[in-house]
Amino acid sequence: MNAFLSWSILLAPITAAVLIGLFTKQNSKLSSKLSIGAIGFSFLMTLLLAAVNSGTPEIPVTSSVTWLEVGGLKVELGMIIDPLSMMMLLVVTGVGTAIHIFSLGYMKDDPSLGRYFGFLSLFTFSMLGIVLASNFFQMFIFWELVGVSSYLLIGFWFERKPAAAACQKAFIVNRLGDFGFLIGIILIWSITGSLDFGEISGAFTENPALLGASTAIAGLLIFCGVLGKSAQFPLHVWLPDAMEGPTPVSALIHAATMVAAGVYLLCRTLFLFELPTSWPEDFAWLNGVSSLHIVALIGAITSIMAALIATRQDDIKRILAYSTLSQLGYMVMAVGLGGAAAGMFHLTTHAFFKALLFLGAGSVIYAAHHEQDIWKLGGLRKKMPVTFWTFLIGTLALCGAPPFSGFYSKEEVLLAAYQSNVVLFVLAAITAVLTTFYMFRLVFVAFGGSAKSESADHAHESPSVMTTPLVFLAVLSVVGGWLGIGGYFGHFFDHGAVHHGHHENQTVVMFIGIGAIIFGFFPAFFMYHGAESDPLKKGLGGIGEFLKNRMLIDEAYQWFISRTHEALARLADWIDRWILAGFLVKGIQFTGEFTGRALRLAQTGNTQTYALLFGLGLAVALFVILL
Amino acid sequence: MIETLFFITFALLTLICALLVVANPFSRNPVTSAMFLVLTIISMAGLFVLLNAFFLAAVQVVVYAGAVIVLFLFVIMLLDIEEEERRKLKQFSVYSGILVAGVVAVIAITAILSSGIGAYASASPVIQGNPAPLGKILFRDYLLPFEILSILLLVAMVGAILLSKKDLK
Amino acid sequence: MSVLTTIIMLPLIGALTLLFVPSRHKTVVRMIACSVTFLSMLLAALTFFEFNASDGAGYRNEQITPWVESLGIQYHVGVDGINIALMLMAAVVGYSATLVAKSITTRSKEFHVLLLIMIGGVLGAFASLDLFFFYFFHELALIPTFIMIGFWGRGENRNYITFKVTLYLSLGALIALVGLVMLYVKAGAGSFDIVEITKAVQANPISLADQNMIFPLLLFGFGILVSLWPFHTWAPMGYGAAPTATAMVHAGALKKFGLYGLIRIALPILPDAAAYWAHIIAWLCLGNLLYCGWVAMRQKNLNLVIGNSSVAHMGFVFLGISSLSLIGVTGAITVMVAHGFLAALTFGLTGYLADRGKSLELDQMGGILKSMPAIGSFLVLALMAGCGLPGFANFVGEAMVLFGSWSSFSMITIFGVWAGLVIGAVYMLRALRRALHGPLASNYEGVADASGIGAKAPYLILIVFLTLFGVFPRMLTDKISPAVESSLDLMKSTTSLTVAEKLNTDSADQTSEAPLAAESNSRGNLAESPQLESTQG
Amino acid sequence: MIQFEHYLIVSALLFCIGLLGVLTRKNLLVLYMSLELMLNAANLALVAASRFHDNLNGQIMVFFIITVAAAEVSVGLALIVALFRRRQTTNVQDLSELKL
Amino acid sequence: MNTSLMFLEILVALAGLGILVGDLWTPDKHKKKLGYGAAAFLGILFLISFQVQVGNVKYAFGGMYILDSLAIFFKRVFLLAGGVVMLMAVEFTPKIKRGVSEFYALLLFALAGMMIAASAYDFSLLFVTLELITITFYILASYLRSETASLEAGVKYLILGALSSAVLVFGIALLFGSTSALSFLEITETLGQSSGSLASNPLAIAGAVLVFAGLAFKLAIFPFQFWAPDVYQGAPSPVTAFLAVGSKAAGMVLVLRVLFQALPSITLNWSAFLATLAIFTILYGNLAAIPQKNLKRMLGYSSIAQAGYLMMGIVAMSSAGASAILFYLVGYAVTVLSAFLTLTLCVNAIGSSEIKSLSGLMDRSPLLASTMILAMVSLAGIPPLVGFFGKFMLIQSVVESAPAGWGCLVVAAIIGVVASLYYYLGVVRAIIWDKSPNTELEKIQISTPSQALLYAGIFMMIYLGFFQNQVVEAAQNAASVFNF
Repeated sequence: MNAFLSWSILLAPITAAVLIGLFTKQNSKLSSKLSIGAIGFSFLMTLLLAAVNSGTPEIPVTSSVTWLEVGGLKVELGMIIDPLSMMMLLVVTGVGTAIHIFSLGYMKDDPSLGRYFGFLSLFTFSMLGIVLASNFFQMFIFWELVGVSSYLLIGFWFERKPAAAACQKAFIVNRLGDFGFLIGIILIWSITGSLDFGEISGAFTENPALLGASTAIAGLLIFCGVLGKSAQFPLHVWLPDAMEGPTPVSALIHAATMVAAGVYLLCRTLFLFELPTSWPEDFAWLNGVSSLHIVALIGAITSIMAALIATRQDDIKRILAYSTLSQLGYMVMAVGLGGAAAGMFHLTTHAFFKALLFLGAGSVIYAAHHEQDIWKLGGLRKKMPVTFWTFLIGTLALCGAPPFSGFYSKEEVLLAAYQSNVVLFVLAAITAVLTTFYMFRLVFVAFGGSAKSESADHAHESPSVMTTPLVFLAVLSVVGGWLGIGGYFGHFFDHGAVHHGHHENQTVVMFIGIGAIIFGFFPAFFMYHGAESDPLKKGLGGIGEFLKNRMLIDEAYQWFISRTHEALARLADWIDRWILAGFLVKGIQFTGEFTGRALRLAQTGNTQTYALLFGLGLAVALFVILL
Repeated sequence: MIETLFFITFALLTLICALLVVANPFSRNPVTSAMFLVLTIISMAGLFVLLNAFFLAAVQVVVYAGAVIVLFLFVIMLLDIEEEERRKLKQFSVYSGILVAGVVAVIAITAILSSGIGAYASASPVIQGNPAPLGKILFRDYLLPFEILSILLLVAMVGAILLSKKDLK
Repeated sequence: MSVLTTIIMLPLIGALTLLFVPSRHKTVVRMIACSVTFLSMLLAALTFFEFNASDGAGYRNEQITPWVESLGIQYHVGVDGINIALMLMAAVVGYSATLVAKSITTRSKEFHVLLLIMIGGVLGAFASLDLFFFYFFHELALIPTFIMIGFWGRGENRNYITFKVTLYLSLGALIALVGLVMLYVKAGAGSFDIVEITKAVQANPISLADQNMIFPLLLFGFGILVSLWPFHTWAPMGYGAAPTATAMVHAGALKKFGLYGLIRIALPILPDAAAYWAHIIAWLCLGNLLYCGWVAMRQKNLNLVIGNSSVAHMGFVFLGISSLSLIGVTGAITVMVAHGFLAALTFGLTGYLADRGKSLELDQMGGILKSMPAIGSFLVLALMAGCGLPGFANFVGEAMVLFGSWSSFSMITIFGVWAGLVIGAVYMLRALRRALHGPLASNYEGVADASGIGAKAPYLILIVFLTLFGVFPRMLTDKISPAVESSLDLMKSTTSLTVAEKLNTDSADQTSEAPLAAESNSRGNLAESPQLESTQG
Repeated sequence: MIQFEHYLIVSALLFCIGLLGVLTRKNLLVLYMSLELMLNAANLALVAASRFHDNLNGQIMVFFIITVAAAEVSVGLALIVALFRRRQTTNVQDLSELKL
Repeated sequence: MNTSLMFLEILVALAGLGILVGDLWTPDKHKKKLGYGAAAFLGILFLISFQVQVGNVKYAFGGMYILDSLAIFFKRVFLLAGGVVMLMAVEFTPKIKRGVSEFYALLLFALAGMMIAASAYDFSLLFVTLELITITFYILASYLRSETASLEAGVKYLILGALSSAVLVFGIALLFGSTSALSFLEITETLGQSSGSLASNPLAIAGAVLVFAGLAFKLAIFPFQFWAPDVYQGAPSPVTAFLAVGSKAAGMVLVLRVLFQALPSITLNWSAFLATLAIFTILYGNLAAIPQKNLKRMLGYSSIAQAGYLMMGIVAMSSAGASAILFYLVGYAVTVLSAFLTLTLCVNAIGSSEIKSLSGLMDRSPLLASTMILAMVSLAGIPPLVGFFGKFMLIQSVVESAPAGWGCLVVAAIIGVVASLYYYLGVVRAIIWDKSPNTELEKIQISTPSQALLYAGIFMMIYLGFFQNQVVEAAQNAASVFNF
């Protein structure tokens, strides 16, 4: 039963994708029905699966097929159904369904709607594959597939140059992360001889020193994959650009699901990070630092950096994108600090409210005829009430205002930080302040005040096919947090990495959290309520520009790449052109021809020269043979 | 002793005349070369006689001096060739020619001297190169080459006629 | 008569038949050509799917016909796991190339004759178990290649390119020929039959000195044919200039000949030299993987990007071979098969564009995906497969190669991963973006897409096989790995112990321990962990 | 006492003199005469060998050589005549149209 | 006296005489038919030659004439070449103003000479037949005496040929001087006796070198090859073809007999020397051919290169090497004859033997074009054509017997083949894809016999490329006369 359900969850979307790709691409109605039907089916099956298994808290691998077996390399396609994956399944299919439906309205004028839904189904399939994966190899396969479907969706409007550039960037940056991921997989396989999560963690339980000196290295290599997919510093650069894709895609992939895959992977492979850390000799100076420390640090850096940048963005989607980055940093930090449950909790609630925010933004953009600059919007509160109220709910949830879902999960994260590392906690708190600030800046500028452009002036509420998902997600954003009360997420991790129950700590953290909201809200209110232009523009000066230009990290990449790979490529090309193809090949050719021309000079046409050479040859032959 | 004297005389005559055929410091006229060739042939016939090849000595004089050289002279006259043009001799070709010929000579003489071939030779000859024994061998053992030579001569005849005939325009 | 002979002879007989068809009957020519290659493909597919690896090692569908007995030459064909997939691949590529050849208008009969000869030659080379015929069939396929590039080729420079390709490949083939002849002589079997030679070598291994003389000849001879770095410069140019169908068959199928030769001949028969030279192959393959990847990054012509990437992919095969491990070599063969389909697909598609759009300069391209959705999406699929995306057979092969080569050459494997995942993605996506994305280029205005199943068929067939083996890799690997295993076993059994010991001491300072022991990845030795830092060589 | 070697030396010298002529003289006719000298050197060696080995076969060979030489001369001279008619020259250096 | 052994030669010579006589009664316009007749006659003789069964070695004229499998093998090659050349000559007759029948007759006499040379087992017979061949070729090469090129070729061949004859004769004299014998049988015996002291006698060795040089001249082996390009270019095409095939094969059979049957005890030590010559010959011929623009001249250089490859079989000094040579010669004969037949027909139609002038041939006559292409590819030694298998056998024989310096030899062979592709493909390029400068492209008319011959040539090049067995066995059978 479990096997059937899990397989049908996985295969429904790919069936839809294949059908659309092969047959119904031209027919957008049928395609969209197929795609929505498939994810809806998956959602229902997931619910069914959850219902079937509600009694049993712990269901491991349900089914597996040997996909590849050569010598010591055995790859199975398996299905892990445990609370962790169950939760992810629900998020992916649930939020996914909402977004699929929303797309129907948002994309209805697009001529390539069939293609769009095909890609969407492909993405759903890949994402479900990641969630269900029972081993590293399978995880990597779907990891890559997620990457490519993200590529296809970002580049959906490929005839626009920025979209074409953005999808390429997303893919390549993801590949950088996968580079480490794959090496990590190979390393772990070569030592343990297995790829299966269960077997490997079993082996580690038996012998925690199995990885020897490379424990930390192995963990960090796996973490590389997380860096790419969850857009952690320094591989975060692709995510803001990815907003070139259609807004529902941003909601689904770049807010709710795909970027969360990294956090999911971290949780899935947590056993690897919890091994006693040891470094190879060359890295001995790192002794004492565990790989989890590095994970947490990266998460914290990402969250504060993204929050800072978000304050200076004007594009509604970009603000949300940096906000996503920042929240992902939270999650990773939480996992790194031992709060895997908190991370997962935040992941779930974030999926709800961030999807909601993005869809809200989509609704705005749709209404404002693809105007995305917040300074050209304004006054939408009256014109689009449903969108406004749902958006506000999302904002509050994101800021962590009680009793919205974000409050609970954020509090967990902050608590985890507070308990283990004060520095990181302070960073997280500042991030929370900034979060409130930039979110309300967005709300005040885009929805408040008066319309600042014609397109905003003519905006009116979106059709119900779009608002229904908004409402649905808004409800989830409100109630989603109650899931976590009572430490539901703690059950995911059998070894109980979360230390619950320090009530004093909890209270302190709660107050700090709420304080952060207040500290964030009022500056935003004073600065942006009814503002026509950004007062911070001049106020911050150079730092503002620095933030606006995304801390020049893209430029740094540009510089670095042109100094390394482009230079190497130029060198290789030069060698190829001039040394190998030119000097050597042409040189040999020239030598041949030259020798030919030189040799035939002996052919003077003069008989006596020939006779002379004949005689000379004879003399030499006689000399050689006789003496 | 007498034989030695004759040998030296004829050998020297042969070589000097041959040299004069090839490189006559006084004349570059082909006729002079032809005349010295006759002398070379005749002194060689002398050597043949010393070697008991009486018939061949006669053939040598008759065929070479009497026919071949005459043919040469005939052609020279026919073509009315004056002295070899006094073109600037290419020094290089002359020196290299001398060098090559010299080297071959040195190698050949070294080979001959170091071969000790005299040890294999019989000092007192029994057979003499008279027509009778020669004819017997020629028409018994060497009939096939002889017949082929007849074809060769036919070919030469046909060829000479074809080549030297005037074009009929 | 073996079914293999039928598969080989069908195209050749087709070529012969075409000679007697008047050239004005173009449809008849097309019909004959397509039907013989189709039949050939059908038979190859049947043989492939009938092939059951569990029947044990050894050759199936064998046929031995004496040829020049006094020289030990016989016509001997047969398949095992190693070449059955290659046969299928070659037949499929051949059929698809024949379909593509429809676009040839001038002297189309002659083109088809040459194409069929080429296809027959490729099939024969893969099926032959006799060194002479193995070589003979390969050369049979090469000559048409040259003429086709010269006469039907593209570009101003094709004259020079034809000569370059010809001389390069002939040089490689001749070097390999000398190696094969030496192998014949030194094996002392008095026969060119691979089976016989193998038996003879098993009983009486070739001396190390001789092995070390023959192996480099084979390696570099075959290496030139496969565009092993630094002998690769003919390939991108050649494929750029070749007519579409020719490039498909050559890049797809014919080029695998050299690799097949290394795996079939050099490894099992010359085990000691193989172990010794594996290090050199491993380092050279970096030239393919990294260097050619970089070169591809700089190219401004789509065909040159693809050509260089095709060269770069060969690096994976060499890496797999050099690992001398079951996983690595199986992976190498899988890559060969997958790359066969892939190369044919990409060159088929670029050929389509070049024939109609006139320019493959990336500056003058753009927006093709919008105006030509079918061709555009095929090309996207091809490029994606080219950067090693799961779902396509390439991924399986490359992954296996990387897994297999880790324990022998971990540093090189890291570079391989970098090249495959990052550099590959960079140049492929750049090309994709410039050619397919963005606004439509003026060159391509009004260029028709492939419409109808007929026009799409050649590409669809290739994509189907590419994904079929990508999604169900065991269809390939279950056939390949037993054959590779027995071949590697043979290799181990023919290595004299003293030699192995000598190699061990020799290569102690090299990148790894004895590569012969490379296959130590079984689950049994969990405790034996290669140290990461010790691999820095 | 005159030995076989002495005759051979004379013959070798004669051969080299002929070779010298072939290599240096420009007039085709003289050049041809030099070739005759080379053939005669062989004749001398053969006759001497015949004498010292007591074997008439060498003399037969000489007989053949003389005949062949005659045939060669007749063809050669005819050719030279034809050439002279065509080109008005007997200088070997003028024959260098076919080259390189 | 067993004259019946040599009935083939006698018939050929008689045919020559018959043509000379028949010419008297044949009106000018029918003289062409004499050539057809002669060609048909040679064809019949070729077929008859397969009826000659060679069981044991047979001698005639006191051991001077030998009939063994080697001899009959070469006779067949000569007859085949003679027949084809005769047809070529018929095609060529429009260019010959006078003496058409004499031309045929001379070809037949030369052919008879070659056939006897294949059986020569005595230095006197060797010399005489060789002179018959050579002197006939002097005349044939200068046959177009209205063309200075032809005359020049004739004179050059005359002078250098006479020089080589003189060297050969002096060599024979030295050998006779040291061994006191002219017959191969006796010489082998004498040299083999006395525990080889004679075999190491400088006089005998010098004689062997001189004899080898004289024969190498015919084969066009470096450094005795300089005549070849000039003469090939200047001589009439059929004569060039006959030089390339007949004269070379005759030289080869004599070299084989002299080196391995008459003087084995001397020449078996020569492998390094011969290998050096082979290397230089291959490299010289192939490299110098690269810049050539005239097809005939290029084929001249190519024939030098082919001689170099043939030398590889000699260097191997094994029966495998000898049989490789024989197979190679057959393939070479088929290929070169096809090439020259095409060339003759092209020159007749186009009026030039420049490679450039072949452009557009594909349109003007696909048959000629494809024959020429196949011939070039076969000469280059690429499967599936016959040229490949010959090279394959040669390389195999060298690798197998591994004489001194064989590595360099093989390397040189590879370089040679690759370089040769460069110029052979140049011809192919000119034919197939170079644009013809003059646009008028009338079809070239080819007479029926020539057409048949061209088809036969194509067929043989391909057939022998695939089905080598019969010829290989014949070659091995023929090579079995050598005791290595």
